[in-house]
Amino acid sequence: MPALLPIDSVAGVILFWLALALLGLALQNAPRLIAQLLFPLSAIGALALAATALGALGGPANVAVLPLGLPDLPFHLRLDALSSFFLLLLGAAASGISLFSAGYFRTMPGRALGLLCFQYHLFLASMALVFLADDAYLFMVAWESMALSSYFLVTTDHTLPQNRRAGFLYLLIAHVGAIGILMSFGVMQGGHGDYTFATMRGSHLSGLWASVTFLLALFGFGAKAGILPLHAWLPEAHPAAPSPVSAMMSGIMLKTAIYGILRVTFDLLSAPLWWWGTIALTLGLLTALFGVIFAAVQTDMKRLLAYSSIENIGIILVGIGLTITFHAFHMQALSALALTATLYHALNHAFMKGLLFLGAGSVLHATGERNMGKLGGLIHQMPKAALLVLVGTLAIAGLPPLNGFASEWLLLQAFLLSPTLPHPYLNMLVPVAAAALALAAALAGYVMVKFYGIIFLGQPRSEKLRSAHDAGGWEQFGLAWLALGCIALGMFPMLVIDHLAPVTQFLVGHQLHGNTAQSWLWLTPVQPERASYSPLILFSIIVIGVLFSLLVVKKFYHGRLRRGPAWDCGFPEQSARMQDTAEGFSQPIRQIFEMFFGVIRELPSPFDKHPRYRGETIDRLWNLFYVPIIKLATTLSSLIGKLQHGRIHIYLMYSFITLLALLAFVR
Amino acid sequence: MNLSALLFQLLQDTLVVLAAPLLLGWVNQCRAWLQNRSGAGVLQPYRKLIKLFHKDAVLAHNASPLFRFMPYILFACMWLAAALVPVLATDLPLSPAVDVIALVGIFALARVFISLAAMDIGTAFGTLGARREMLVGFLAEPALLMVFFTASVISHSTSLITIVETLAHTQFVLYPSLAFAAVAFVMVLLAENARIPVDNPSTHLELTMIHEAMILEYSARHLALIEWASALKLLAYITIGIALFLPWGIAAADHWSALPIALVALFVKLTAAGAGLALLETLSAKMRIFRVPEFMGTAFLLAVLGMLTHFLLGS
Amino acid sequence: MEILWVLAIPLLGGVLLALFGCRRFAPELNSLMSFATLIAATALTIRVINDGPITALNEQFFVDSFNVFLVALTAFVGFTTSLFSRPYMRIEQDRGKLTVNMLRLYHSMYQLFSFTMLLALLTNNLGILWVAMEAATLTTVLLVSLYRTPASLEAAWKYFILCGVGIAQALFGTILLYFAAEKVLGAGGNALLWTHLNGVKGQLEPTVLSLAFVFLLVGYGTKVGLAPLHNWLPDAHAEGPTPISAVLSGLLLNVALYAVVRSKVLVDGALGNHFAGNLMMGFGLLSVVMAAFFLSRQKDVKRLFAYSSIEHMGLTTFAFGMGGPVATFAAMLHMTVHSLTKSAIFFAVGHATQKSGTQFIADIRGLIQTNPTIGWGLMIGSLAILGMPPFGVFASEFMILTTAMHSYPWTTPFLLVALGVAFAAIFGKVQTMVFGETTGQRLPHPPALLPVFAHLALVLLLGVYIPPYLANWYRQAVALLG
Amino acid sequence: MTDFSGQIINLCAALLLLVAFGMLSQRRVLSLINLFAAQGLILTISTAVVAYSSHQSHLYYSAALTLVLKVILLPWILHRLIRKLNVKWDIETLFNIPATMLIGIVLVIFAFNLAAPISQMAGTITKSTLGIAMASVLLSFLMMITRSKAVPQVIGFLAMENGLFFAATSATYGMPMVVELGIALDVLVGMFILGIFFFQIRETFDSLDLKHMEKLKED
Repeated sequence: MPALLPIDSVAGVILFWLALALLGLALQNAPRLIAQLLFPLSAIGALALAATALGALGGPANVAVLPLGLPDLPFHLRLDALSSFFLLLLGAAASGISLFSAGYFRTMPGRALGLLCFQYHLFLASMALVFLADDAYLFMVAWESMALSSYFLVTTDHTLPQNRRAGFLYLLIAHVGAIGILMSFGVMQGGHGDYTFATMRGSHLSGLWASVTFLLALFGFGAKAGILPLHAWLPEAHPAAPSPVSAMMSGIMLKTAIYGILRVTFDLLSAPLWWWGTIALTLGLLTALFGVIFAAVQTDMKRLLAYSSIENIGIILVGIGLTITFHAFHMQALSALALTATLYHALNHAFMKGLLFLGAGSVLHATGERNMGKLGGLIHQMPKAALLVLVGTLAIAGLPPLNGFASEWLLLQAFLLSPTLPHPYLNMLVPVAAAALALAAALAGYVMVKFYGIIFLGQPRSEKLRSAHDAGGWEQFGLAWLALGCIALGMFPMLVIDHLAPVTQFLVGHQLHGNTAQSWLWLTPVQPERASYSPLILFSIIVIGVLFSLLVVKKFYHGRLRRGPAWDCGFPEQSARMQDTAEGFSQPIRQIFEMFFGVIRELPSPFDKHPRYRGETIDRLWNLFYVPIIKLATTLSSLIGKLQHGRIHIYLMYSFITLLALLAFVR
Repeated sequence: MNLSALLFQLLQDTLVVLAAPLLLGWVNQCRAWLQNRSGAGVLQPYRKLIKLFHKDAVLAHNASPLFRFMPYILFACMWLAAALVPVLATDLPLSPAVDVIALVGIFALARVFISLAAMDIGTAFGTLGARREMLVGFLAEPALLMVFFTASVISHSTSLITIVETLAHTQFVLYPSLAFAAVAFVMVLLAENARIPVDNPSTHLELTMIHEAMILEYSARHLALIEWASALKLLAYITIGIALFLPWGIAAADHWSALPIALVALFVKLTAAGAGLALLETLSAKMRIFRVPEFMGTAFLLAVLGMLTHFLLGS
Repeated sequence: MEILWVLAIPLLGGVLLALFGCRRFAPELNSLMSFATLIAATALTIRVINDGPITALNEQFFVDSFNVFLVALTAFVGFTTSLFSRPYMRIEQDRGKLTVNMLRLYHSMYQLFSFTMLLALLTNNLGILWVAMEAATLTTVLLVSLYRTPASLEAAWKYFILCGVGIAQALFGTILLYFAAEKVLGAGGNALLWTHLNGVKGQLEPTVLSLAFVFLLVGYGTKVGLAPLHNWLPDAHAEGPTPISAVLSGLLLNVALYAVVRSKVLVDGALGNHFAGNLMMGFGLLSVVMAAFFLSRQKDVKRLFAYSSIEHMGLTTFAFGMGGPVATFAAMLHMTVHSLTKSAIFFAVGHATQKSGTQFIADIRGLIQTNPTIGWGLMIGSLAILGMPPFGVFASEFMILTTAMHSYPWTTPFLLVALGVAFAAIFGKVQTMVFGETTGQRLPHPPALLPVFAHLALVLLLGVYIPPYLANWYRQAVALLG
Repeated sequence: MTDFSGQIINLCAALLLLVAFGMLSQRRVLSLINLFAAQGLILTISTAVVAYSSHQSHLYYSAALTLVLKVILLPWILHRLIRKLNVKWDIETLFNIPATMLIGIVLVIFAFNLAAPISQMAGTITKSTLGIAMASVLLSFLMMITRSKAVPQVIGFLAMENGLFFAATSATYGMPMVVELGIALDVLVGMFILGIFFFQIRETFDSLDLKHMEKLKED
């Protein structure tokens, strides 16, 4: 019997998930069983997947062919470094999310839960298949199945019109994007129905066609990733979905788009042009800034996180843009650096955003409230969840020594090394881009302080919060897994980079090595003199500093402590309503970036008996991009609709004119 | 990493933590002199710390563990920042752990924590302070980063040690880009250390206060640690400025003999910088809070401009 | 021999049902006859697949792998539709919409309609093909007006006149074809036999054939529902009984397209260029785009899916027009899956409209709540027809789009826009019907959902696994079409 | 002999065209039916002549069929219909008649032009008639477009059928017999169904005016 290849285990996990999906449908009458047995099993599957993928990262590429699919095109599977990495991301993040789900969904009614379990595992399996596919057909099948299953997850609660609208918008944009991807495959295919990636790798397209392919792929995958201006679905769909699903969509599904861009650009097209990089870089920066600015003004906690996802996707795209640019100029070491940062950030984001969405889910579960303006002070009711979410908050704010910082650090390093580019204008663009990136990262801090501070700190803004309960056992387990991931990824960047080396080797033919191998303690991407960073040492110093000061204070201080009412400059009648609301906290951002928003304000006059203030920020891009498209489509369809006039004479005339025109044409 | 280097690192750690309030005292004293007051003396900050350490701590009823824990983190962060800047010599074994980007990260970490703690009690002033602090921060942080980057592209490194060694120990070159960076840095310094014209550390007026609003609820030992951390932060910033723009005199890695000179140079530079800061504060007026974003935006743009200048002039 | 059975059974069924159509068991008899047809068609299929093309009755009938696949499809969908029509028509009768005599007419015509379609597919004589196509119009036109409402009369009238006039053009095309063939094959019956024509297609006069093709395309194209000749189609689909909409959409359009494709083979052989293909691509593309924009305006659910049929027939025509092994394969696959999916959708829509008592989209709500199977049937069917994997429509669209991108990239922006708009239109409307709070009433008879899910399961299967024998079968047909 | 029959057929063709124009300009429905019958008669004659000159015996059957169906049966049915339906109104046209005629002339020129290269290669004695056949098909089409009532529209439809038939006989000595029979059956059944329709429409709308049937449209 031949040895079990990693690809077989991965396929095994996929089959296992599919089996769980069907079991979910079958066990509709036993919701407890679904929640507490199937979901933990699914987490185990995910863990096995992650372990397999980790093992397969450095190994040779495995291929397999399934006797399914189109007649001349059986399903081709391939497990190479790139797919292993993303499968690792999937498995690692999904195990936490599935654990959380075991607790989160336990109160759901049976029929809905069975269906949800079915779609959930279909979603997982199709995402894994996306990473594994080695031909265009299987890729598209998996890709669209992923969209479809997540659509049903988004519309789990379909009785709410806004959820239906969100789901519709999501699936529509996903579908249009998928057609774009399909077309890019159409350019690359070898003709005669040969759609395998192997053939595409061999097809040497001319510059024009390669660019068309890249742009189509960027469009198609961008629609899934939420790159400007195709982001419109994201802030709608994420809040609509149940929280574990939002976590999975944001943490994992968006990365499938990143995977797709990388696969097409570096693997299938193989020789990118430099200006692709500029496009990706510019789009990425715009997306990042847009995402974070909008995140800052949100009042719904899940919308806030969704916009933050847009920001992070933007950052990742910036990394891809840099990688392309370096690669096009044959600066392999630098492109490997940029690519490492990109992949690293993708991995980090899966953990951080997964954690935050799950945390938001716990809050939602405990309070039934998504509006931050009605939350507050939950750190007292939900201390454990609050602690774990704090880790995610600090990580996504890009603070050392957690993981978000590590990848942003690498990306900034890549920027700083760019001045060696042999192109003067590009040279100038890069510092500006670095500045914009830094701005986005700093704003992310603002956003996260708002997120955490408004929800968990301060006084509870409504009475019902006092009876909120902490996250349950399964939920804590899931949260803790992701939080640990954030910490570990932040503390041991060098190990991460070592594991990313095969991927960069595979994609850009170079890897960050040598220097990183010298010590697991120091992160030195190029040379120690150029840059170095050691989160572990940093963390230890902070810990020592804290312990030392604690010790000193304890030693010399008498330790007397009194509890009293808050002082607040002596103002006596404080209430929870005097705290900043979510809107209030983002007021400066609204003011500074006013030009980006459409703001609708209702200000009370001084004489109002019951003054009401209402402010709503609107995405101008919606009016700029989508409304004209909708208008155009409506106009066109009303114009075309006039053709269907109802009068048979007119119809006969159409036939007549068609006939005459064709006859004249033949003539 | 040899033993002497480690010892030196320890020495610097101790030195900064002890000397930080002194610098603060000096700045305040200078300010008093400039305003025709006699002043409380340079040791006043120490007295204040001792006084605070003697007091009973009062905590609000709904203070969470985060609130109590924050001062220690803040203190540790600032201490770390100040300890890793090459002040006297570039041979700091722990300094490579934190390059300039990480340094910015540490400042951000401290800022996030102090803002979170400010929101913890849930008072109007606390959240107000946190909001304003983050507002200043999100503009100051990238500006600071850009200042660092300007220096980094000159020295091809983000490591503070390498930057200092490049600037101080190679052939003397004038870098116009650094001029922009220096102006931006001073603006960031003012904002980040709660100085006039951005903030006024000695007032509790709700229209103006930022930093003070955040720490209103703290008392006794917690407040002491926060004050001390502020002093450390000021020291860290000024020494960073020195390292970037006036690095001459800092001893190179293996030149222990140059240490005395370095010590003297540092003393002179700190004295001058403190006096300069006091002068700057005296000459300018506190600006409205709404003007702060413009001020910070200017700093940010200046820093970016500095970096662009570097490329325009072909380094 | 099997050919005769395939034709005789529905003919007999037509006669029998004309006699017994008013009895209680008429629907069952209808299903039975359809089932017998299916069995005969299966036998024929097996024989053709094993033994290759056969001719019969003095070469008047001819079966190769291309038409036998349509014969099998027609017999199958005919059978499942008869299953669906059983409860559907009973409910209609119970609600007093139909009298017994109408039912007799319905059942008899149903069988005769099957007969005419099978005749059109099986005949070797292009003249008989025309006769059968015209007869197919005649058998269904009274069914469209079955309810005798003003709207249904109007629809039937338009159907009749437009298709009649259209098909008259096809007759002119056939005459021209005969005119050209006569020179080569001599006067007499053989000059219209497709097998003979195919043998000498290289010698046919190109000018006449190009002219003939224009007439044939306009003529049969009217029945295919190609824009701008499509105007009868939405009316006829919306106003007739739903089983008829299902077979019109699922079968008749295919048969008409079959006639166009048969003509194309001859014209291609005579002209030796891509003239016919270009025309078909043009019409196909126009249909896809126009149908997409029409879709977004629909308020009536059956009209909605009628336009979707136009879109898909346009896509199929476009694919046949592109030619080449992949596109032709895709076109045939698309014909198959479109038939199956669209008829399944009409089954679900039929019951959904009965449930809500209206065809207005705005008044149909929350099907999933009251009758999950109908709701899911409609939802899944719509997703399948919109080209969502893993359904078979996706497989064919995949091949069509990629081939278009590869060979005719200028067409793809149109396709992208059209598919996007169509998706928004159909899905947006289906979602509101399936999801949400409900408005519904009980049905007096249990709905027939087996056909819906049988079709959808087949379509699903074709999306992930096309059995090798089926693929070979298609490939043979592709080889025939060149 | 051949020459003479050729001339007869050409004459028939010309007459056919004339009748087609006559129908296009005719306002009264009864005259329309008569013109239709005349058209059928011309067809019968020309078919018989073709049969005679080309010795194609099956064309005699064709001619007989035409005579029975198009000269006797269909006009009779139509007459009965309009009597039963009591519709003797004048026909309203959508365009005015001179304009229609003008378009008709353009169509004739177009059809001749189109048929010219094909006629060259026709081996039959009747080569130049294809253009006329095509012209009369197009003219009937035009008539269907311009008439606003149901009955004239149907007559236009039948006239189109006539044009096609003429094309078949004149250009190719007729289609194979099976096909001819099938076509005849279709026409007959079609007429029958139309008859049913007229009654249904009248019953429902109280009129055979097509303007009542413009409800199904996009709005």
